[in-house]
Amino acid sequence: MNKVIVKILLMAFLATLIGCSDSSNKVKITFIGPLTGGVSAGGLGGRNSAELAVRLRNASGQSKYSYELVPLDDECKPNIGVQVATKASADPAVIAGVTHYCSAVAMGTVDIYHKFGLPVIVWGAVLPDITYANDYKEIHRVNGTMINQNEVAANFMVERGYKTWAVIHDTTDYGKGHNEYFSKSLSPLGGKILGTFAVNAEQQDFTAELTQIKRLNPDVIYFGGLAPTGVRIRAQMEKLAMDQVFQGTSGIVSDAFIEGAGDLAEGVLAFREGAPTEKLPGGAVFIEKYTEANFNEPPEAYGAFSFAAANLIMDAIEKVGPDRIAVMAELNATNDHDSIIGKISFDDHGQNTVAVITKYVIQDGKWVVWEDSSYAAGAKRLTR
Amino acid sequence: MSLLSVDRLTVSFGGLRALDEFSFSLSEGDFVGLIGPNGSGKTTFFNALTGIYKPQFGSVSVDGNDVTKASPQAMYEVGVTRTFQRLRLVPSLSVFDNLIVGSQRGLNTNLWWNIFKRAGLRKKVDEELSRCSDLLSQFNPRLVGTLLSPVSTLSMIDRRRIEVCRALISQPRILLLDEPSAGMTHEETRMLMEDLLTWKERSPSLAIVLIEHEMGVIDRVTNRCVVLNYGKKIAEGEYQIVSQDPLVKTAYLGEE
Amino acid sequence: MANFVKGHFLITILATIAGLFVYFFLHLERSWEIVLVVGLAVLTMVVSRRKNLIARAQETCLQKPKFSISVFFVAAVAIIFALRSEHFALLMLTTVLLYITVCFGLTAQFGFVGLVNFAGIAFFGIGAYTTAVLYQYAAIPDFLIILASGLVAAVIGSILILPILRTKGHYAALITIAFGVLFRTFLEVNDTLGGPQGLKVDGISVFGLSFNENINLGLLGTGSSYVTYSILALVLCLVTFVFVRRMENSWVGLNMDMVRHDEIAAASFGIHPPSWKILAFTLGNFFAGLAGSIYASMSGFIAPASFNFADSLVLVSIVLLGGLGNVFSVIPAAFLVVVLPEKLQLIQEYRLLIFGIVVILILRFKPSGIMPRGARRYYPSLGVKK
Amino acid sequence: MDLGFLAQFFVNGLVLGVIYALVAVGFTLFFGVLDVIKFSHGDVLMLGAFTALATYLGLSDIGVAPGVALILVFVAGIAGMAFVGAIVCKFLVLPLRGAPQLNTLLITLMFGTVIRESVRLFYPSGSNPKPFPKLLPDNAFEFGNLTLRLDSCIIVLLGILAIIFTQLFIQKTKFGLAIRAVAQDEETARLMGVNFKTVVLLTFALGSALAAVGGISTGLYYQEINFAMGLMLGLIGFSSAVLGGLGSLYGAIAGGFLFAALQTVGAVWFAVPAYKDVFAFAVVIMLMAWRPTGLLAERNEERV
Repeated sequence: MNKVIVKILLMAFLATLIGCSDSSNKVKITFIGPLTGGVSAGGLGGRNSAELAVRLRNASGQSKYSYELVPLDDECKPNIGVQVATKASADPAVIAGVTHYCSAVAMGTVDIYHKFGLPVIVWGAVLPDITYANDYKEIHRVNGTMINQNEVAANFMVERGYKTWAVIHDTTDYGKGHNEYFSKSLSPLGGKILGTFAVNAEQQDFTAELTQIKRLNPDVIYFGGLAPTGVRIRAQMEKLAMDQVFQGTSGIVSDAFIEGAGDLAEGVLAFREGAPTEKLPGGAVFIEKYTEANFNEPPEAYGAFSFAAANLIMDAIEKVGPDRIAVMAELNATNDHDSIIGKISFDDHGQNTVAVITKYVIQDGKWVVWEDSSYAAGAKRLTR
Repeated sequence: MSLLSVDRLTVSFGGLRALDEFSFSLSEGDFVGLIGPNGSGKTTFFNALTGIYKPQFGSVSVDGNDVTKASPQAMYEVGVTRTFQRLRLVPSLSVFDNLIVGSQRGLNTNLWWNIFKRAGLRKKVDEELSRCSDLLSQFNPRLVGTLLSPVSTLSMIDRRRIEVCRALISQPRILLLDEPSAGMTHEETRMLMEDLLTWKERSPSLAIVLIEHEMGVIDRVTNRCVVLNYGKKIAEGEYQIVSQDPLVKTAYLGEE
Repeated sequence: MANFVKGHFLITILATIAGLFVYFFLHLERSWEIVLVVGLAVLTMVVSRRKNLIARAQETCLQKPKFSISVFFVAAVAIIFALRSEHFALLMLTTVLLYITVCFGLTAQFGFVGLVNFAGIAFFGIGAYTTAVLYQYAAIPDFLIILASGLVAAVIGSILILPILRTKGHYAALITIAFGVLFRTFLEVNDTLGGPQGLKVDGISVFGLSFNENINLGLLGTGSSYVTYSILALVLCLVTFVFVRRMENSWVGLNMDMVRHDEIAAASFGIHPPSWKILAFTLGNFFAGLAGSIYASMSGFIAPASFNFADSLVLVSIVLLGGLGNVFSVIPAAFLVVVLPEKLQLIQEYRLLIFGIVVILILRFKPSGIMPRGARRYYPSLGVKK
Repeated sequence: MDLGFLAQFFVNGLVLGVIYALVAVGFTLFFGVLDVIKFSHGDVLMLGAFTALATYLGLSDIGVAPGVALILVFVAGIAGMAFVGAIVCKFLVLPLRGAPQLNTLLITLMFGTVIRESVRLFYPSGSNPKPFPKLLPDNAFEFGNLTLRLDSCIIVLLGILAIIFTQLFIQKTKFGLAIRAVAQDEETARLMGVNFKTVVLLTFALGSALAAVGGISTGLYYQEINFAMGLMLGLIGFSSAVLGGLGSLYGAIAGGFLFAALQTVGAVWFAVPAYKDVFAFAVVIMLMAWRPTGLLAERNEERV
């Protein structure tokens, strides 16, 4: 019987211990993106940028609150994304979130944010449905959607005289979305899609698909998917001596693609909404601060958006206080808000309008804006 | 009509005839010894009889009903049970669990009944418990106390006893004992045979076939014996007579 | 009489202690607190093992199964209410309860009849996908959807029965491994089932009670929507527990054990091994399907990536870590394997690594698991000296 | 479909088949001597590829010529994995003899997880796919619609050579004889003076070295490796070995090529080539129902 009493005393001790847990006065903001896995480069760049925004804000000495960034890893997998989104949303200390690089993940999590009433700003995912499929007031987005991206892409490619395409997409909502919007933009311009191939992002061997594409002999291979899959497809095209132009989407605009594909990356095209970071209104300052902060990873293509989203949230909290509902209302009312990516205005679906689409080509191991490249100047030629 | 009759039973593995046109018959109350050198087909015969091996040729009948191609389960149903040369008890299960498996025919294994009729199950378990302890106490009263302990805690001879009891509890008509003395001392073998003879006295209609290497045992307990060599029957009769058979001597006893 | 009271008292105390541990384990957030709770739990285990308290406690509970089960059930409900506003803790609790349910089924397959199923998560997934599809296309009561999900898992599992019965050992292991991979690949390439993107699933509502809304708990205020799910999972878990335990402690369990240990001896005593294998396999998959169904509507979203081969491994490891065949042991093992890595942010990134190392160590040095299986007890007082 | 494309599919399948066969031979060797499945095999393959990559990066830093680097890369991968294989055998597989077979399967599965996670966590940004250096000449020959690349041919040749070497080693050397003796009957082999433990360790080293060859070949072929590549290759290698019949060397080779053939047929047959794995694994299950102990293995009756 004694032992039982000892145990009860122990439990009571533990209970008191827990009663004394301190409560911090920090305002928590979550960051969700892929921190591990094939597309982690983009996610880490985004996290660093959001972290930078929080650090600068805390160091400025002018903010009412002290902020803390809670970074969570969605691994670019919808199911993991739903888990961490639930975790973040379920924590009452988290006021808002800078969330998602992968469209596939964002499509899964928007319901969670809506259910728990957590206002979030998407910083990288480009599928239109994320903001437009539902009328969720919690969801906002600072970057543009893939619609404009594909319009520009289709126009540009047709202008350059390409006539036939084969489409490979990774079957996620992201890949399917690109497939849909690109075909839509292409058909009025007279371009023809000879074949569409759904692949699995984790697939290793693409020779079967590529052999079939080789038979169709299109001018261009359009790839709707992310960098790791893109690298494999580009490398295996070489196995089959295919000289098609490789046209990617915003999902491959990442240093990881160049690192993975090596020499084969030369001449790969891709399109992305928003100006290149260094050409953004606040781009120079951002790059300077980012370099000063000495992060291990580069900001990558969407770092500036993540930075802007974090700042937008902190501005709202400064104004209305750390309360989810108030912050959500404040974010919805965003109009002509100054940021490093230019003026941010949300439409009634929380979507920022981003007019500029940038065309990229890989030249000498770098993503170069088309207009500045030797290809545009005629010094270099694409494979077809 | 004989209880069991086996006619020209043949079992072969690839080209090897492990059992070659073996004929044999058994009446109620018989106690037959099955002897022969290693690999002469004794265990193969048991396996063929209990449906584990399917014979290529020949026939087996029990009470005149053909059971040549019957499954092990069907052979159990007609009352043929056996022990194994290498013990086939489950060491981690209790003595009771091991024994009661022999009683399979009398157990209700319907899932619904087992899950929802717990009172009925409990009554049945108690019945079977007392049946098992009765059986054990006939064999060796000391064993009754071990009824709920795992078999792994028992000595070799006790495990042999349990295996024989498992066969007996099914109330067989034909009992096949595959070298029960393997791994035991002379004294232990003697004790086990005593137990067996005591049991046999009480149920005189039980027919037993015993595979055994110790000729003393065969001599003492059986009333007939069959000698196998290379899968063929080379002699049959009382041990004293058979053991003088020159064929048997050369093949088995190694004498000139 | 005194003994009787003492027994009940002891069980209540046990349930309270276990309940408090689970509550704090789920409630606390900081790593050092979690480490403290787990350390304390391990300490309690070690001390009580030295004094042979665990065996005595288990014995006491086994003798009064109905009372123990109701007390532990009440303790579990108390935990759920204590956590009523903590969404994430409840989500984890529900997940653990569902995993435990699947592992009960796996115990019947692996622990009783000896069929190792490396596709456990696939059957869980079949249940989840059935639920998702039925919600979308069929207008049948939600309660029936759960049941149907279990049935579909069992029916699809029956495709594997023929190959599994014909093969043994590693060859049989290959069948389930191949099926697990096949299932996941199929989901990924199959567009109508959402492909790698996955499917959204509506929440359950039974008799007008929507499981996805926060619920009013009267005096206790508003509870998280997960309260209802965790209670549903708890009930499912309890029912399967009682079912599997009763099955173990009956002629069915006996025959299954015989089939696992020695098919030839079993057959020689009239047992038909294939029937028992089919029964255990189908039943286990049915349980997995039921659990998968609730999981799908609780998480609101399912994707092929949730049903990886690695997840099947986690399930098999839970069964082995606890102690193969011991139905109770699944419970602590599942808590450790599922919740601990979630809780320890420190080790989160290293969780699979640490998990792998722990399983290796246990298999190497304590192959019978943390709570080895005890003897069969056909009824509570069997073998108790009167 | 014209002949050139069919030939192209055939060539693609051939390369896959060689890699699968290399993995499957390992499985069958381990099973032959110890009746165990070492499921960390696929991850050992991945580790072999990473070891090779790290070696290459180290070598190129100090400016070693690519030709020399190629040889050293193979040496490092093979030696490293042979060592890992022996270690796994000594500390995880041999001590578990006597325990249920599935425990060995699980412990090695878990060890595979440990290797995989370690590479992910401790190799510099190990969760990202890594470009593998192009060390083989990549001249391409065009025959109509068939493109034959020299590096693919070299990889096929190399794999076949490795398998032939293994076969000769087992058939012609004293050690091979010892391996066969142990595989036949452990007790007798011991009695005849075979050092059982050494033979088993050597067999595991040999099998794992083959996995390293497989891993490096995969890297050279796809020019990309990642920490998770071993999981699927291990599963496929295991399936191939079982399909052929565990313990049979020819069975493993046949199984490897059969699996690659199934995938290729699946890819040509279905409108969505991604169904090829579903198809291949479904056929594996069906074949197992038809031949429960594999296509080439003897049926052994259980002793009663």
